[in-house]
Amino acid sequence: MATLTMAKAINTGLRHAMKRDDKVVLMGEDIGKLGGVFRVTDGLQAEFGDMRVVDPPLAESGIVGTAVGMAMRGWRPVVEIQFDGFVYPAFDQIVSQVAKQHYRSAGKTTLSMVIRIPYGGGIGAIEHHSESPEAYFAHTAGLRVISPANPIDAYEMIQQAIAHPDPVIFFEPKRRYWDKAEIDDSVDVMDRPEGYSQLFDARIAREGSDLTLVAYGPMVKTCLEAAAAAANEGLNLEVLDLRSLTPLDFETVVRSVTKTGRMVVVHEAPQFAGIGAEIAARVTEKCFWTMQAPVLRVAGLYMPYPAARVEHAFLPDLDRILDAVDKAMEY
Amino acid sequence: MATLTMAKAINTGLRHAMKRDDKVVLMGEDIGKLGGVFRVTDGLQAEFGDMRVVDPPLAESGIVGTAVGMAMRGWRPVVEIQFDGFVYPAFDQIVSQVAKQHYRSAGKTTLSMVIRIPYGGGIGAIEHHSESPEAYFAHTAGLRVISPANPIDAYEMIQQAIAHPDPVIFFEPKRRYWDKAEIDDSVDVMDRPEGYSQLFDARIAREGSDLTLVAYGPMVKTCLEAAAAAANEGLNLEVLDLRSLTPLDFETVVRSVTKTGRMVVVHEAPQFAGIGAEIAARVTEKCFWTMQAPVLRVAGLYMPYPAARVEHAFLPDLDRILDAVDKAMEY
Amino acid sequence: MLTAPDDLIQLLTHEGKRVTHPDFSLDISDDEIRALYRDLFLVRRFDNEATALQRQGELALWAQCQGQEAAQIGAGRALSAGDFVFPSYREHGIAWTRGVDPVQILGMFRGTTNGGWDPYAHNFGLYTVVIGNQCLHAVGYAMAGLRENAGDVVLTCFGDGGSNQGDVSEAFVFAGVYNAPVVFLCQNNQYAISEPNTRQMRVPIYQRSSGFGFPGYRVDGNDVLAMFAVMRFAYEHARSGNGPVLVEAFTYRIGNHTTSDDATRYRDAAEVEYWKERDPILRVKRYLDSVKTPQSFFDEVEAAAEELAVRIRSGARQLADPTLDEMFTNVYSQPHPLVQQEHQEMTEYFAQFGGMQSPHSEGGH
Amino acid sequence: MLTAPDDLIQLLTHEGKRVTHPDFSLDISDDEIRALYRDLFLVRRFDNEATALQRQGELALWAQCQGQEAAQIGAGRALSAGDFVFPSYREHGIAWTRGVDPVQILGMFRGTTNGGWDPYAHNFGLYTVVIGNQCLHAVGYAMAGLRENAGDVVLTCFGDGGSNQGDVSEAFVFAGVYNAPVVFLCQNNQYAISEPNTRQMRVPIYQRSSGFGFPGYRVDGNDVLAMFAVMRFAYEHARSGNGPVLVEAFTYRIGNHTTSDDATRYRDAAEVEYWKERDPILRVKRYLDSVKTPQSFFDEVEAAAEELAVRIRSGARQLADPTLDEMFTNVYSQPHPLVQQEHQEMTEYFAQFGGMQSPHSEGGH
Ligand SMILES: Cc1ncc(C[n+]2csc(CCOP(=O)(O)OP(=O)(O)O)c2C)c(N)n1
Ligand SMILES: Cc1ncc(C[n+]2csc(CCOP(=O)(O)OP(=O)(O)O)c2C)c(N)n1
Ligand SMILES: [Mg+2]
Ligand SMILES: [Mg+2]
Repeated sequence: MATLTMAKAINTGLRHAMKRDDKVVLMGEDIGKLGGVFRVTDGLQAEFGDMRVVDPPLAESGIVGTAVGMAMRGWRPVVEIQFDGFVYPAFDQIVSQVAKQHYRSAGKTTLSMVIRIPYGGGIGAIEHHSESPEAYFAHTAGLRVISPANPIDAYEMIQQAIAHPDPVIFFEPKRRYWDKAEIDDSVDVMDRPEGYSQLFDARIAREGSDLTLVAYGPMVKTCLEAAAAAANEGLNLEVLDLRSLTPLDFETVVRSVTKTGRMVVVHEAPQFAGIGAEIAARVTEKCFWTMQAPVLRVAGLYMPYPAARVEHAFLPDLDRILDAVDKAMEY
Repeated sequence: MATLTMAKAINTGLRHAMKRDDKVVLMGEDIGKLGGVFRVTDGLQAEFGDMRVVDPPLAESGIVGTAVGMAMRGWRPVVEIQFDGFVYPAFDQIVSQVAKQHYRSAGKTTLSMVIRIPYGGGIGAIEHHSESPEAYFAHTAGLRVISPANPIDAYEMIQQAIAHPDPVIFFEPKRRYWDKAEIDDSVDVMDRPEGYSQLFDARIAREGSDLTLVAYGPMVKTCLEAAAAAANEGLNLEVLDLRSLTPLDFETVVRSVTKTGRMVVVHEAPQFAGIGAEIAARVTEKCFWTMQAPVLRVAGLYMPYPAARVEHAFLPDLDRILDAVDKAMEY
Repeated sequence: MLTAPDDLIQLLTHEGKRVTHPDFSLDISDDEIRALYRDLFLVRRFDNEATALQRQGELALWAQCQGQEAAQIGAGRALSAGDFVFPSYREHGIAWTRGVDPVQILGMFRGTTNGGWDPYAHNFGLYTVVIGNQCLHAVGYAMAGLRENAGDVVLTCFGDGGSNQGDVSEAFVFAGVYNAPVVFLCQNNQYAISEPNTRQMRVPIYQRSSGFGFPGYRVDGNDVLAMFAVMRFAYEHARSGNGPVLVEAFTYRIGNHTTSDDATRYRDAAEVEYWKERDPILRVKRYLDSVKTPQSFFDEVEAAAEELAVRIRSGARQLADPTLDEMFTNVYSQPHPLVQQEHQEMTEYFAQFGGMQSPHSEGGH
Repeated sequence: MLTAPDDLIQLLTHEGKRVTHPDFSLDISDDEIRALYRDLFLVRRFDNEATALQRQGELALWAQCQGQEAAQIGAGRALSAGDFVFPSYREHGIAWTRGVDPVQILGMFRGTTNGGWDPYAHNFGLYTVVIGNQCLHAVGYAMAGLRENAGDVVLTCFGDGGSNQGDVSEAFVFAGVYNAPVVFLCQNNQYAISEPNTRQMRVPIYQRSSGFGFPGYRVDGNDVLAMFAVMRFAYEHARSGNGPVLVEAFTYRIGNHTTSDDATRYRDAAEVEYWKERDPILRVKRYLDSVKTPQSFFDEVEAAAEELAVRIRSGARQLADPTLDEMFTNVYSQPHPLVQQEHQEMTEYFAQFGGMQSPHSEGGH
């Protein structure tokens, strides 16, 4: 056991994956000597050499496009996009190639690749360094989109994602990189009998009965804090950590809402046409008679990510979540 | 008055806009001598010359990026993306620059530009020629996303979009390019007192009382056909043509649903995290007590756009819409 | 009007005379040239047959390669078995040299599939419609090869217009930096749909690579001997660890961009006539006649072409539409609940009508 | 260790000796050189002051330009008033020559804005963080200029790493095809964050433009005289209708990539020392000493720098956070119902707490 930050947990998970499979190659700007701007790949180039840990030319489409070519040859590239706002130059390769090769080739080509993207705000960064583009990718069939909320999940999910034969977009909540947890960092998670079979299952982060808070990535912690605060007011909130956006574990969500009858979805991305809309629409359809209040959403605002000094007003926080919870309870 | 196809209606609208404002420049692959692969710009280069109608190098990011630069100098570029599936190389410029320049510059820079995108399926085309990427853009604050459903709207909306100071993504339902209508093609729409003030208003395409069908672009016609068929079964459906996805005219939608209590949203894009989800979520929140059935969605499937010979199974059609209507009525 | 420049690497003039070139020579027998002629002739027939099938409504679309056969056969025949190709969407001639069944190629144009063949069975990737994407895949595939000390090279194809996509320049960057064994073949057929080279580039495209650190050559793309010689050199150059090479095959698109196109809107008949006189097959025929090739050879090739045509016609008509189940297969390689749910819903839905109906599509373009 | 190549265009050695160059000469008085020295010195102070402000927590981040002042002052001072600049995010020296108030530049680094100045008031565009995007804007702006017969030129800046983005190559294509009056300035400061040139390019970047049809020059970027001379030539070349030019300013990033970076992880102190000896300001000082510049001049410059520093310190602290209303302004230029609705909701929401609270941000990097 060791106390690891989420950044270090991913680093250790990457090391296990690279040891397990020689075909795992990391590619990303500055991930070599520097260890990445968040140090997630710290020490890996020194350990595995620069043919396994590649810091390529500064061109995201080039990085993802060449990764596709490597994957076509049976390698397992793990790409790091330096920040959320820099994935767009690679959007064409991701949407037209990464997502569609398997279908186009009738299954002959399998792209076992992972695209890691540190995402979300709350770190006081300049523009393009705090975005939450997950809805673009979740709307794109052919991709699997997941996001860990805590160091333990980060440690396990990165290993499972790399082992998985489908392309996976792995969103890392950068504001949580420094959160710590006790992890048995000696285990190669893929040695466990369950393998990656539970990778796309949602997790009940907190049991509750009055209302269901649904979140993923950075907002899970915020929801847990909100639930703790609500408890003092005698409100018993259930918190779901989706972990995966596609596939999305609606079974677990519906089970929870059937119990609580109320739901609030939380994410940093703008609310309009965000992933919360899909959750609200589908849950309402499945639980039409059991819903005691409409699904409410607490999310980012409909504007470009604003200057850091006002991002706290853009981002959902404990107070805004409780505000929505109160509204939902009033129905 | 003249009988014009939608393609010709847009062509005529573009001509009016170019005559009205010397700063309007059309840019797009093959829009010159060829008149575009759909002939929407037919004859315009001959009339206005190749400094006003430009067929640029084959590079979408380059086309949109240079259009941004022209707009920064007060010009009004109208870009044509040849097909929906080819907008992705320009996604970075659209999301990071077109959508954000005005906000970033505190209003100093205004990008009065239009990006025309023929979209949607049903024409038996090969891959990448039948996609419906509107949700990606609607989720992106800073853009306005609109789509005409008939030749008259196409004729008016293109002129209003070009005159509008904000960047507009103009989705053209390519399967409807050959639909005809009587249009007074002599009027420069911007000479009317209302100007572009109604550009973002939804339209009641058909009055009804039992259930509201909501659609935009190519699916409006399909919904009207469904409504006509339903009428024979004694069902009186209202059909809303949204015309604009952002801003989205929820006032009109809510008014209709308040009347009918039931709603089915229809679009070609995959249902998951599509624009229909936002409509369902928001309407349910606003009309929680008046909804007699959950908002149902009829949309594209969660897969890459399939081979043309089975696209009819992918696309919503009259039968699938009526099937959903029946389900909604059963509540 | 666009004519052929005289700085092209050429070994066979359009009059059918073999000529020498200071840097590139080819030691090839007349029998080997006859074999190339056979390829050229059969690919031309395949191409014409597909065009006819489109007119008959058997195909929704066809992208003709007429006029570019020499560039493609030369490039394809100079490859080694273990090499891999990342084509664009017009490389029917190269597909032919990789043993891809022409009928399989018709699938995506008939609309029965988005692909059509097993890339690994032929070391020939699927056609790529999004201009430029494939060039990066080629470089990545070669980068993986370097890690396997595979010793093979990768060929990727793009057009004169496609040369401008950011992906192609980025592919040049990566191939250069990693010294990847990639040969970039630009078939400059003078048009990007309707746009001539003058709208696409300021200087000839073969010069593009030098600023990325690797050589570029400009070849008479209608000369199968020159194409064979230069491509063979390029493959060896890359294979021996000297890094990537760019080859511009200067050729001409005799037909329309696709069967949806109408080239008369943007180019003169005279120009097309000029290039028909420089036809890649015609000049080989002239050479073979000059060396007294017996008529029996040409008869045999014609017979083989007729046989191929018959097989293509019947094969095309037999290309089956995907079933509903097939339509839902391979979205992912592992089960995905949402896909499974929609699959079930659509199956139940179509069951009301006794299964999925046959296709009908409005419009058409 | 990375040293300076000897094929650089140079007019002032690092020992402070003026030398001649066959192609580029500069007729400049010592007073004019003193004016350039003043620019260099003040920009250096601005840069250092901003770095200090970041350490004190007044700025969230700062991207230092130390070592690149000569490249920027040379490029900026050679511009004409009507010319327009599309910078990257490190062009503080060029901003200075365009009259942008240094305090305004601090806004985006303090986090009070995503921009900070009026591009049109200074003909100096906003900093562009997404690598390469701005190069296409520059070309488009120049294309519009051609339509206005404006007669001005456009300068755009990018880095050694940025040269590889597809957008930059596409900008080369468009500028070449349209003969646009654009000068591309690549400040090769040897690193893209941690990645040296060897990971970014196979041959020197100034060669990149030739294959796109326009010339490229490689200049000693630490030599303000050479930079001024070559940039002046490049602007005139473009202005007189000869098309775009690429200039590689071979320089060195003395500081960290940004204040978040730790360059000791990827480069040696010895290398930095070598380049400090080639400092762009030091060599001008050496020259001015050699021509007996009175101490009073240096004292006056020092005093001006001190004054500037004071103004920057107080100015930075006075940069106000946006109000909630400002935050919702300019998402669109015309009313947008959804933005208006969220604006109202958030206003009512914050009203419960007596208005929007002051910022607090977790983490930080
Ligand atoms: C990214 C992208 N943009 C636009 C298109 C539409 N398109 C298909 S072929 C073509 C012209 C290609 O010209 P060229 O690269 O010279 O190849 P050729 O067709 O002449 O072989 C265009 C614009 C596309 N397929 N992909
Ligand atoms: C598209 C994109 N990808 C990644 C980044 C993150 N990033 C910021 S600066 C930088 C390195 C840039 O190096 P270079 O182009 O040499 O410019 P320099 O910072 O050295 O002036 C990177 C990778 C970015 N800003 N934009
Ligand atoms: Mg071409
Ligand atoms: Mg640099």
